[in-house]
Amino acid sequence: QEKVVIGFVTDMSSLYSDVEGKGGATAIQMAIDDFGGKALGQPIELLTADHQNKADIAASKAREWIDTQGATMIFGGTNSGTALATAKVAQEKKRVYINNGAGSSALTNEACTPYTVHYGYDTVALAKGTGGALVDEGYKTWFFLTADYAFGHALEKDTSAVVEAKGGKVLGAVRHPLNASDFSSFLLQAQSSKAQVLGLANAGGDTINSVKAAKEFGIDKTMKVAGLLVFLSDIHSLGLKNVGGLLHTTSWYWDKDDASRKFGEKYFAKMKRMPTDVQAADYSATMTYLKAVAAVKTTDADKVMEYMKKTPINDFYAKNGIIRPDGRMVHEMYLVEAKQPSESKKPWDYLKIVKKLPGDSVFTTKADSKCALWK
Amino acid sequence: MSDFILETRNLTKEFKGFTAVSDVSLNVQRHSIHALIGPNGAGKTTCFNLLTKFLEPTSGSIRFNGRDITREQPAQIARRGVIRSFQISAVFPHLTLIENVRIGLQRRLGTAFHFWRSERSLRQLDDRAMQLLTEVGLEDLADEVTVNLPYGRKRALEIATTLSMEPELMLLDEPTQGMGHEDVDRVTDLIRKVSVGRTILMVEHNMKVVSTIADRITVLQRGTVLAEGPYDEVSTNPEVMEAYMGSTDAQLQGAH
Amino acid sequence: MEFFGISLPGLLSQLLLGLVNGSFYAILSLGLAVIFGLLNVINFAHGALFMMGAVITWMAMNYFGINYWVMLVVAPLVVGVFGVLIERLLLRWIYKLDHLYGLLLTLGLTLLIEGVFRSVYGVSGLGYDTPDLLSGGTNLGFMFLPNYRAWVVVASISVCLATWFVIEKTKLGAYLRAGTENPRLVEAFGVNVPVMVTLTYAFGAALAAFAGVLSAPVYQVSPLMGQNMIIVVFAVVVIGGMGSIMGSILTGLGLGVIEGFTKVFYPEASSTVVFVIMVIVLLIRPAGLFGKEN
Amino acid sequence: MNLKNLAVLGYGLLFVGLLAAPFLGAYPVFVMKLMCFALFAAAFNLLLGYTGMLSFGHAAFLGGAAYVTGYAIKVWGLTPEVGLLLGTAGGAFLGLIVGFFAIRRTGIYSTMITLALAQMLFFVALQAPFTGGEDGLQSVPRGMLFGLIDLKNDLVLYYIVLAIVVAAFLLIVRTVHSPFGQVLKAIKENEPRATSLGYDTNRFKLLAFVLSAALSGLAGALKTLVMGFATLSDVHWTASGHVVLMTLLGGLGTLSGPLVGSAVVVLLENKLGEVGHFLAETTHIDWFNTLGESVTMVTGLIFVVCVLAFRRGIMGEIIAWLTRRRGAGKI
Amino acid sequence: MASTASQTPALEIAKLEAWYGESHVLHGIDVVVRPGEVVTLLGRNGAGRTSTLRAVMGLTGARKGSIKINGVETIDMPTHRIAHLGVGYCPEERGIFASLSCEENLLLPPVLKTGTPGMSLEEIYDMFPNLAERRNSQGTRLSGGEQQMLAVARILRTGAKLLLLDEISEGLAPVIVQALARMITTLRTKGYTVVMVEQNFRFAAPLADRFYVIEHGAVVQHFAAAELESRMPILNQLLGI
Ligand SMILES: Nc1ncnc2c1ncn2[C@@H]1O[C@H](COP(=O)(O)OP(=O)(O)OP(=O)(O)O)[C@@H](O)[C@H]1O
Ligand SMILES: Nc1ncnc2c1ncn2[C@@H]1O[C@H](COP(=O)(O)OP(=O)(O)OP(=O)(O)O)[C@@H](O)[C@H]1O
Ligand SMILES: [Mg+2]
Ligand SMILES: [Mg+2]
Repeated sequence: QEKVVIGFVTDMSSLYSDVEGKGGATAIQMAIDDFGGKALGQPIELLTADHQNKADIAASKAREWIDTQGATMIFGGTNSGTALATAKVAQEKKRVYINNGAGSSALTNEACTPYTVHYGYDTVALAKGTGGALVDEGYKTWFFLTADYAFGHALEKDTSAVVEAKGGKVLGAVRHPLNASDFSSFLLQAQSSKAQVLGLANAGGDTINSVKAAKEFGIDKTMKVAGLLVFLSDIHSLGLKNVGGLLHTTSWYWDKDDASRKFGEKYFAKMKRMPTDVQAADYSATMTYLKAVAAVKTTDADKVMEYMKKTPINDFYAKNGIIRPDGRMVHEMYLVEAKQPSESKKPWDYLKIVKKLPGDSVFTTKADSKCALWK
Repeated sequence: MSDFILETRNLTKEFKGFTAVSDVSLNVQRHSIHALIGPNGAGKTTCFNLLTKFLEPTSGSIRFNGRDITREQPAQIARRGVIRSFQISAVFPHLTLIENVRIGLQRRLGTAFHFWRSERSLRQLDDRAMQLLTEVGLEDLADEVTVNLPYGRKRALEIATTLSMEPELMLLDEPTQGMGHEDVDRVTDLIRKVSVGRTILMVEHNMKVVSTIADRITVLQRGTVLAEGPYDEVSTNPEVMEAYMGSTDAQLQGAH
Repeated sequence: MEFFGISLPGLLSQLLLGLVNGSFYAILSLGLAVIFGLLNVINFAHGALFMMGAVITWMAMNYFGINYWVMLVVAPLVVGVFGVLIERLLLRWIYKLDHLYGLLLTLGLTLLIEGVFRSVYGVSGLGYDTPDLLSGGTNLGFMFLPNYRAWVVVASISVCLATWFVIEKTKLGAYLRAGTENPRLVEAFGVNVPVMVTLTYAFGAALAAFAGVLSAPVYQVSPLMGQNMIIVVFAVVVIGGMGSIMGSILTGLGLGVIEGFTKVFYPEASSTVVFVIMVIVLLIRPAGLFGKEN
Repeated sequence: MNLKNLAVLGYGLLFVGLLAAPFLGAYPVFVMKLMCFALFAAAFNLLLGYTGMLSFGHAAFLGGAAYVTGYAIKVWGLTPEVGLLLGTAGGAFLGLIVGFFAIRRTGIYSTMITLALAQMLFFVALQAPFTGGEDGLQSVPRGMLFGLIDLKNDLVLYYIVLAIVVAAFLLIVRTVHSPFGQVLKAIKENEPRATSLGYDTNRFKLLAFVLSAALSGLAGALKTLVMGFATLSDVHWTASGHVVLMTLLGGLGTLSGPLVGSAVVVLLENKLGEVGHFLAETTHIDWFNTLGESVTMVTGLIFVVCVLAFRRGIMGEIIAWLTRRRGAGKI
Repeated sequence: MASTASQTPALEIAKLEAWYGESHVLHGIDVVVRPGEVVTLLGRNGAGRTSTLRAVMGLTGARKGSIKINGVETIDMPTHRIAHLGVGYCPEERGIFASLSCEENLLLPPVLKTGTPGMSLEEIYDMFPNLAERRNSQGTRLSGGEQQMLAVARILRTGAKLLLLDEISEGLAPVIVQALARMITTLRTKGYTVVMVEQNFRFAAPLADRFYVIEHGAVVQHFAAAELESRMPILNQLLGI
């Protein structure tokens, strides 16, 4: 008798733990419970582990779960390095691999596999979302503050491409080191460029620090500040006083509609925090997987993948979401703006949706894809 | 080759405006025991440090066996055969006595960098090491760990190790300092014994030792040479008596 | 007027900003130097103590509404008391050992402290607002300088100079320096060295916490904030040479400025420039700029 | 039985155990990873335990070599053996550079220099185009050894890794007991004296540094081959901290200590979560479930306890205990 | 002259045992020093004379027995409090501080609250002109002998009346040794109490009022200066003089 075992390995203690972490595990467990706790007549099991942002731990955990615990699906978490390494293991072992936390578009591009589903956001979507929407709104000249490593470069490149394609202009960029504590000097350089938009091609603490310093130096008065990768947890910890007006793209927001609010409140009851878009995606993806298993009545990865790829996803997270041949789940994204403190009416009332971005407009196109499975 | 094994010309060392050694021209005769004495702070240790290049001279030159060694590195000078001992005893405390001596002998094998070779290859040195230990009367303690040794024995071991380098010139800085009377006598004898076929330059405050074994004495004062000559001549030099030995004859013998 | 394509006002403003960062380096490397001096311990936990200063300030504001100015005094005191505990309970046992154990003990301590704070506060960083008195900024003509940043420079340089004065010019300082070399003998002269050691560590910890409080409104307050700082500060210390108190202050400030300029001329290298300087300094002066040989 | 025979017996059992491990249900990939770290720790100990130089930058050699090997195999398409060689050479080269600066100072300064230089390499690895930044260098194929043996099979690779690690370990043992090792000991004990005996102590220290770095590099290279990727965590300073912990916990300056220490630390890192779940189940204390997220805290605690109460490390204590018992037995 | 003070000895050591870690170095030392006396501890290398002085200062490991300074029991006191009873200690290894200048070294030991003022800086420089000349040099840049002078001079300033001097003539030129001998004579006339450890018998012999001979961590002989002649043979045997 086949048993569904989900292995979830993510960063539970370090840099990215607020984005997904334990909250992700909670969301997955909620999905399992809502599904009835059983699949194929057997209780569904959830294994979790902290990969401490080390690829070798993530990969060996996944490998071990598959070999010794019979994991049927691996849920990979934040941090692109670990995600790519784990995806490889899942491919080798022929197991379904779903990822929400990692941003790297490589997962469904040059490193795509038949078993990978990249469910939530990715860097291309963020870039196209924020970049495209802002140019449409008339913000034509850009200056980037870019984290000096592959991730930052990718964000900057993707966004620049969109900005230029839409007739905007990139006036320059300055590269800052990872975990730079002080951004003032970079910001002065940005300011003297006289661009309309300051694009923050960085993440986490770097984004927070740059937004904070932009406020301090009054740069937000002359430039529109756009974060390219911002999570609800970042906004929460910084406070609206520091981030009010920050534009960015997200794959989901708890206050976007009734169904989302319902999920948000249910999650809040458990965790005393509102879910991030990644945690919401964790719930939705688990549901999608379990429904597929129930439908094909087996955990066989090929069959499950086939079913998932042909069945549209409709829930509080995605409307008519489609998993493409390259593994990318295509769904609507949202350009949002952080509210000013005065606009916020209740706890966690942080964002207003500026624009809905149809999935086709934000994710990689077939023409750009380097994935061999989608040719 | 000149009769002098070591010659310095106008050797000078200045420390930030203070001249510790100034214009010292020293000639050390081959196969002699040469003592360097002088009041505290005269610059004796500094002189040693210059000769072995533990300090860089401000000016002047050092010739060893007729060759200018003023620009050479400490280890290089050691390899030429100029070996020093320290004012504080210098042994390898957690090695056994025989290993201590072998460290000195080992360099000659040319395998010091051979990390792939077994240490058994060092056994060929054991005979020579034992011989050296016997020379200083430590043969029975060969396999003891050095830390446990009394002070005087450590000095003896140090001399054995120094000998293992086959030094042409040994520089001894206060070899009897901090020793009991028996040890002093023992080390004095030892120095005399090993001086055969070698040259020894030593700093010593113990006039008894100096008077018994030194062939020639240089007296330093305030960094300059005050007098030079055999013991009897130097010790009766009024300037030396004034500056170093003190006035009464009793005390002359009596510093130790 | 332009230099290498950057206007003079631009340069001036970068110089000022560099000084701000340099101030943090200066206080932290000063604390390290003081602790290293008397305890002969490289205090890896310095970064964690720095972080504690900031987080405690944040906690006081959020749980008790205690404002910044009070915390500027209270946080260093609290962390200083914590330092007393560390010294009395842990460090005390390892003085006789090789210095490597001090480094490892404080490294372990760092992991522990950071772990605890992390499990409570997560890592995304906590916001702390600039105190009202110092919000806003001054237009200096060539730049807009937030008042708070100016305050950071003034406050940290004053603290550094006061420390320098005490250590180099007073009797207490002489005890400290002598105690550094031979604590037992200084004790035999009638000085209560164990208490002096404890207080020194506490003082170093308090300095780190002071820097932490200063940094709270500028940087994000996060359990990991010390980790990124500490290694750079180690490099600062190597460059300065820990030979003198003034040396560590000047080196800290100087490197802050150099790092600032690097951010303008070649930002890619701004995270490595301190290490590159370290290499160059070591080639020319193995003992560091202000260090004494041997 | 005397201590030496006991040690030989111990190593023998360990070797046989490793030979049989895959058939006893051990996880080959995991054991290979363990062996890589054991080699890393042993190489580190060669430097710290036998020259007294504490390097806090060994991650640079492990991680640097991992990238070199990964790049050589993946991008240049070289065979695994060439990749391993290049990785080791890369480690040695980095060791030469870091060592050159580190030996200019002694003690704690030298430690900080290694730390700073390694941190510099970390930033290079993060920013350089060829390392893949935080994605890491992924999908490194194992390839065919000498163009003949397919390493895709875990078991085949397992025995090759075992052979390499054992050979490297034997080299370390030999180095410690070589003429070179003797001079190292002398330098550790009294450096000015060694100089005055004509030894260029800096060159000896540098060679020790390079050897240690090369072997650490080999460990990193092997790890890339086994895991199929090289990522930033291997060059991060915490990896340097880990190897210090492994050595300290196992027993500084003992040959077997690093092996034991690395096993404990790697197990801890990978299995603490499971231990926590187990404890939670048996004791019904829910808190234990979160133990898995507290690896750093537990690591920190071990550091503190080790330094305060347990300085000889596991093997150090065992050896001391055996020696004492033997001594007591004689009386 | 000090007949009333002789009621309480300046230093009274009874059944003193001391350890360094596990090694037991003193096995029962009994020494009594009256105020104003100069007492010399003789013995071979490693006999335990230095350890006796260190034990008085609380610088060894564990201690057992009794050490009274001016009648105050100090066996359980921390080192810094012992010093405040009016004890000045000049260690065998000199203990000059490298980070302090010569003069800072000289001024380092705090003046004790014993009521009696110590020597002034001028008096000290008078006694040791070398130090006056090198007053601004870094402490450890002084020559071996200069450092020895500094180490002695340092404790004359504090007002300590009980001086523990370990091998102060070691490594000094004869002229300086003579100066030191004169200094000790002067100190005695000023009412200082001195306990000396000396290898250099000829230096110590004319200065001391009484002698103790220590062997293997215990006192084996003690006698007054007057008995010195008669004890020479046995001393020769014990010390190899
Ligand atoms: N720190 C120490 N640890 C262990 N043993 C010590 C220590 N210091 C001294 N000893 C031992 O204690 C014994 C007495 O030493 P002490 O220094 O008191 O002798 P001493 O009579 O002053 O001789 P010396 O002429 O060498 O100064 C010696 O056997 C010595 O080895
Ligand atoms: N590194 C230094 N910096 C400054 N002055 C120094 C240094 N080394 C030695 N001196 C000074 O040089 C002079 C000579 O010192 P040196 O140690 O050579 O004397 P010495 O003849 O060996 O005396 P002693 O017999 O007392 O050991 C002393 O006055 C000393 O203060
Ligand atoms: Mg000298
Ligand atoms: Mg003594």
